[in-house]
Amino acid sequence: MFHALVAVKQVPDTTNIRIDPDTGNLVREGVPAIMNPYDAHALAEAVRWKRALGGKVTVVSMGPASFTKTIREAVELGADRGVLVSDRKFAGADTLSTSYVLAETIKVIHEEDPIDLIFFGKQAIDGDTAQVGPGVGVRLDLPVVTYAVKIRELDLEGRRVVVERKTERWTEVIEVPLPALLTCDKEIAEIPFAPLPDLIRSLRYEPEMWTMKEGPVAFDPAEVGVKGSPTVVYKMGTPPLPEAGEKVNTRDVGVEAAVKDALEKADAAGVLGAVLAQGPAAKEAQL
Amino acid sequence: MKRKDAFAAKQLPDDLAESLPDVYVDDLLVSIKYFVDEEQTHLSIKDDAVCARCQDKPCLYFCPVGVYTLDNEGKIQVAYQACVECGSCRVGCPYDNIEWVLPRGGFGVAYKFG
Amino acid sequence: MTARRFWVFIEQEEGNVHPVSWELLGVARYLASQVKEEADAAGDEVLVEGVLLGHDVASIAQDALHYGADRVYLFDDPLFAHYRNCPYYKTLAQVAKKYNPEVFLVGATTLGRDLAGGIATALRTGLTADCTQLEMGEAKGAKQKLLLATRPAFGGNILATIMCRKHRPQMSSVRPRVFPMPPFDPDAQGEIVREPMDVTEEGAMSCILEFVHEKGENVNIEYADVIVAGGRGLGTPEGFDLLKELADELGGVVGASRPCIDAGWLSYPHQVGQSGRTVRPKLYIAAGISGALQHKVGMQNSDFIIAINTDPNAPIFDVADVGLVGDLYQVIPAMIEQIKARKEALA
Amino acid sequence: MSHNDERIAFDAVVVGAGLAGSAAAMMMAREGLNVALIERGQKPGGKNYFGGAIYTHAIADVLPDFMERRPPFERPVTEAGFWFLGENGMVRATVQGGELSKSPADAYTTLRAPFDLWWAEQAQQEGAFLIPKTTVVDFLRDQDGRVTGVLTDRPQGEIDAPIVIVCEGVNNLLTQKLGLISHDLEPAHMALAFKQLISLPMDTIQARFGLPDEDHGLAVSVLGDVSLGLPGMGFVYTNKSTVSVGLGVMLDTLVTYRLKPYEVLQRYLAHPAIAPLVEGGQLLEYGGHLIPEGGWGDMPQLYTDGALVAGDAAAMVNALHWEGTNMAIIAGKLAAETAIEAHRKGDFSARMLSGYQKRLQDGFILKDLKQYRNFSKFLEMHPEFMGTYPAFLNDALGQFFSAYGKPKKKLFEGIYGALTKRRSLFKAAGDIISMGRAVMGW
Repeated sequence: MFHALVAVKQVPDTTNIRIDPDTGNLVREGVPAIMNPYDAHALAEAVRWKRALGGKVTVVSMGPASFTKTIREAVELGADRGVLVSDRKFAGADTLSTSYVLAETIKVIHEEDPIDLIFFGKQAIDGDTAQVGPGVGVRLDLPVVTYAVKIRELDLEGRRVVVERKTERWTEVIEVPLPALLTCDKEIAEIPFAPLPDLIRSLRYEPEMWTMKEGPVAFDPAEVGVKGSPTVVYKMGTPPLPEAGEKVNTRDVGVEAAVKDALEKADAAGVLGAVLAQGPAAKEAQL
Repeated sequence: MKRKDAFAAKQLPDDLAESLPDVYVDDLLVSIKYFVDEEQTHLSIKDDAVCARCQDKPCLYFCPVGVYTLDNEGKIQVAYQACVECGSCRVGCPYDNIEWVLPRGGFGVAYKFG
Repeated sequence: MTARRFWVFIEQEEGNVHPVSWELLGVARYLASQVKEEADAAGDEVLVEGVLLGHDVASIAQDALHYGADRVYLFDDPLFAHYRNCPYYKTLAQVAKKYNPEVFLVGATTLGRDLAGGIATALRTGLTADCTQLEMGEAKGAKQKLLLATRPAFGGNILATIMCRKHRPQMSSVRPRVFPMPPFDPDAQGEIVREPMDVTEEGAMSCILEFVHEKGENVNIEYADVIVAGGRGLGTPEGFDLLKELADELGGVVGASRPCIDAGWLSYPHQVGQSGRTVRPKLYIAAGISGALQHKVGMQNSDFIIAINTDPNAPIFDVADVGLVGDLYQVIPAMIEQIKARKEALA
Repeated sequence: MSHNDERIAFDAVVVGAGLAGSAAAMMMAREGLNVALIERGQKPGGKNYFGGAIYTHAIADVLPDFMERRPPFERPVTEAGFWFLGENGMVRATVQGGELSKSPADAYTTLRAPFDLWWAEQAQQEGAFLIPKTTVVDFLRDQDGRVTGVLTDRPQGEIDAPIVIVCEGVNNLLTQKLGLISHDLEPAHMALAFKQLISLPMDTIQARFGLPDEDHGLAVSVLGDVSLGLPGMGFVYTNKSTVSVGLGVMLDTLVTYRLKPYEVLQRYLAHPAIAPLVEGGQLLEYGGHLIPEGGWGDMPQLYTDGALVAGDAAAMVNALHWEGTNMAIIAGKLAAETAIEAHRKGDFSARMLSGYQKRLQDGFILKDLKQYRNFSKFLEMHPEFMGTYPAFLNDALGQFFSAYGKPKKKLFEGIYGALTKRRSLFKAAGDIISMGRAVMGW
């Protein structure tokens, strides 16, 4: 029997973020909260293997009670059990502290029901740090494979998994012993359109809620929340607006003249001459 | 069955036509939240030949989010991702040439304010 | 006298150094200069140092000195021939514990991001990922200047500046191409320190079976000098053929905005923007790209930007040095002809 | 865990968690029925877009203690009426105080996404089971063709129910599938409404719209230059810290004149009388939605064996008064009462369900719709209400309030001339009669 654990995060949909022009603050009103898309793909892969091998998928998330929505969504996508680790004291946690809370939680789940494979998304779209997954791997002393795009082989008997991970240069095929931790890119699996019975089950599902006081994990208060976080925000701001250059309408001056003018300006800025002089060599100079 | 002559194009008086500003519709679309169904479209042209014969191609204009555009070969492109599911194209196409269904559950426009 | 060490991880694979490593040596030198006065007053020494892991990479260590490192710590062993998460992070955490650097910078490449989180967690210190600005600055209550690491968040809509008050090293992963390359100093002197290693193959917890190279062209858009990028305004995927022609004339590569990638017109490595690559070419030509924020953040640091769009209100014009309002199918061919003419004139 | 063999069954299915649907689900759940409320959006409200304001009389009808449940209203409507836009200026004809100063107010400006979500939550509190992210695509039927449930677009997506209340909204494809209406929507009977939601500081809204505080709000219909004189009507609603500015234009007009809605809207927003009101505001959301303005003439049959139809799907909209939300709520409620009675009697036949029609006739909905049945045709026939008269009003009042140093007789001649150059007095008189016919049912 296969036991997969998937860590999920609920995030504001960053495609819809807006900044208050007066205060420079993030306006969260009306911004939908969604399951981090990379996590959803990772979950889909975990569920796929569960269905192939038999077993179960446990989902863990750290966050406020509103994250129940995302745990339910995980159940809709095929998770069997959902644990939400939630406490006011966790607020303000940076990646180091978050990886502590998740690692401690996963240890407890593992003791009661040994885990074969842990799945993370490659990063969360709100923070984009890509650190919590590897951090949990280090804390649990597990092999970590980041940017996983495919699980080639999952051998429960032989206690090994063969994973394809994509880097800027190539795709690496890597074998690691189980249990292991993967952080997954979207290509790992398509998110299925859940059958109606699964959706209905998820709507009725109540996640387990573990806090500092209630629940089976003994968290060290010095490691959680702001106290357990080495980094702090110094300031927040909005990116400066670049200055716009000249705009020429080709209808007014003619295409030839407009292009000529543009190239002359590029030349004057010193970019064109360098480029033309280098010619084809420029390409080889690149990696 | 719709009659084509019911849609015979009319011209606005010049001064009114000129009073309409150019609007870059993408600037408006960024304000709309969508859950885009990457796997299937809910809008399509039934028969490209019908569009090719359509003189006025009003869909290029009346769609409130500019879903319909012409490509370089003069073929209608359907950017279903931007659709707000109002139904205007289904009702307004003079030739009933748009296959229009609702997006799959959970997909499509998701107004934040309404 | 204590040493204030500014560390840079020198990233290499198969003997090829990722240029971000040199960029970071430049940044580290800049940061070191910001604490010079403070350090002089306290009688401290300020050092820029590189850390290099690999097999038969001594010449790279030498290069690091030319790019500005005062010293390079070198781990040269077959075990490090290929990058692997576990042996690398454990080794780097250990050597960091030994020398206690003040700042530790890693390139925000796939390799660097894989690695940085491991080191930081092992050292139980703070890490700011994917930074685009770095400064040493004063912070309330801090005796010494702290690393102020600025990174875009929430899809590039805000910039957050993060600091790490007590824990050391102060770690950052830094995006390639946001900082300039430092000059190569052929006369640079420095020290290469070979470090003993403590990791075994058994402890590596992984085994690389093979490397699969992508078929087709190997796009390295981040380091291209010229990028000719297309957007939805091309109308059809064939439009890229024309852009390719111009890119070839300029010795550059073709890029694309997200809608084109989503539509499958071009493969992902060509994507420029927040969810794609950050680029900083000498010349960036944007054809039929509207200029959504997510695209602009990926290319606005280009040295010179020419934008072509039929829509005079397209936001791409806000970041362009020259904006051409018109049909790209007229403008690009004209550009190709004029470039050809210029090249002939040069020859 | 396999659910494959179990059939999913409810006492009733409501299609669409909008105003009609959630009202129907609320009523049925309150009576103890096991109700599935199916919504195709991520959550209720996500597909809905309106001006707009919500009328409280209908809400109170379903939920007498609604104010204690903290509905996400924006502002009470304390000033309402018409603005007539000329080319450069406007004439305002609004009313405030009196009937509009009651509490709770007769109407509140509202945004649909939060409101519909709240409205559906009230149904859930009564025990209705909300199934979001699921699109109903067809019906289940027995061998005699009677509706016995719905088919959704999800795998294993069948739901059994002896009664289905269809509140699918304006694009009534399911209603058409039931055979309750023989034709698809008519462009000439549909308005395409589109608006921008613009954020402004609360104080700025109060200052610009002459509202004493955040407990005062404005809701106006805007005529004239707003729609280029073509059949259509604009609107402005003040919300707490946003303003809803948009317009509805008949779809056939947009089609035949090949108008881009967002250009028409931008022109409206740039109008000299409107621009200062929204200046410096930030676009929060743009969107569009069809309104079935055909009214009475476009109404489908409202019931069949095992199914009822309510809300926009049944063209329950009063175009002149921008009413539709209240009708939807009441119709949802009446459909629910009919379904409850059907359950009591164990009879879901069309005959039994025809009680829905009777209930509607006893209330205001069908009466109003019948009375206004000629209104949309009226606008079609008399575009001058959109162009000529608003322009005239602007000219006339503009002249009246300008000194000019002319004798008063001349002034009135000028005003008279401003009208007659646009339309003969005879025709003007005729227009008024037609308007009366359309609105008052003369």
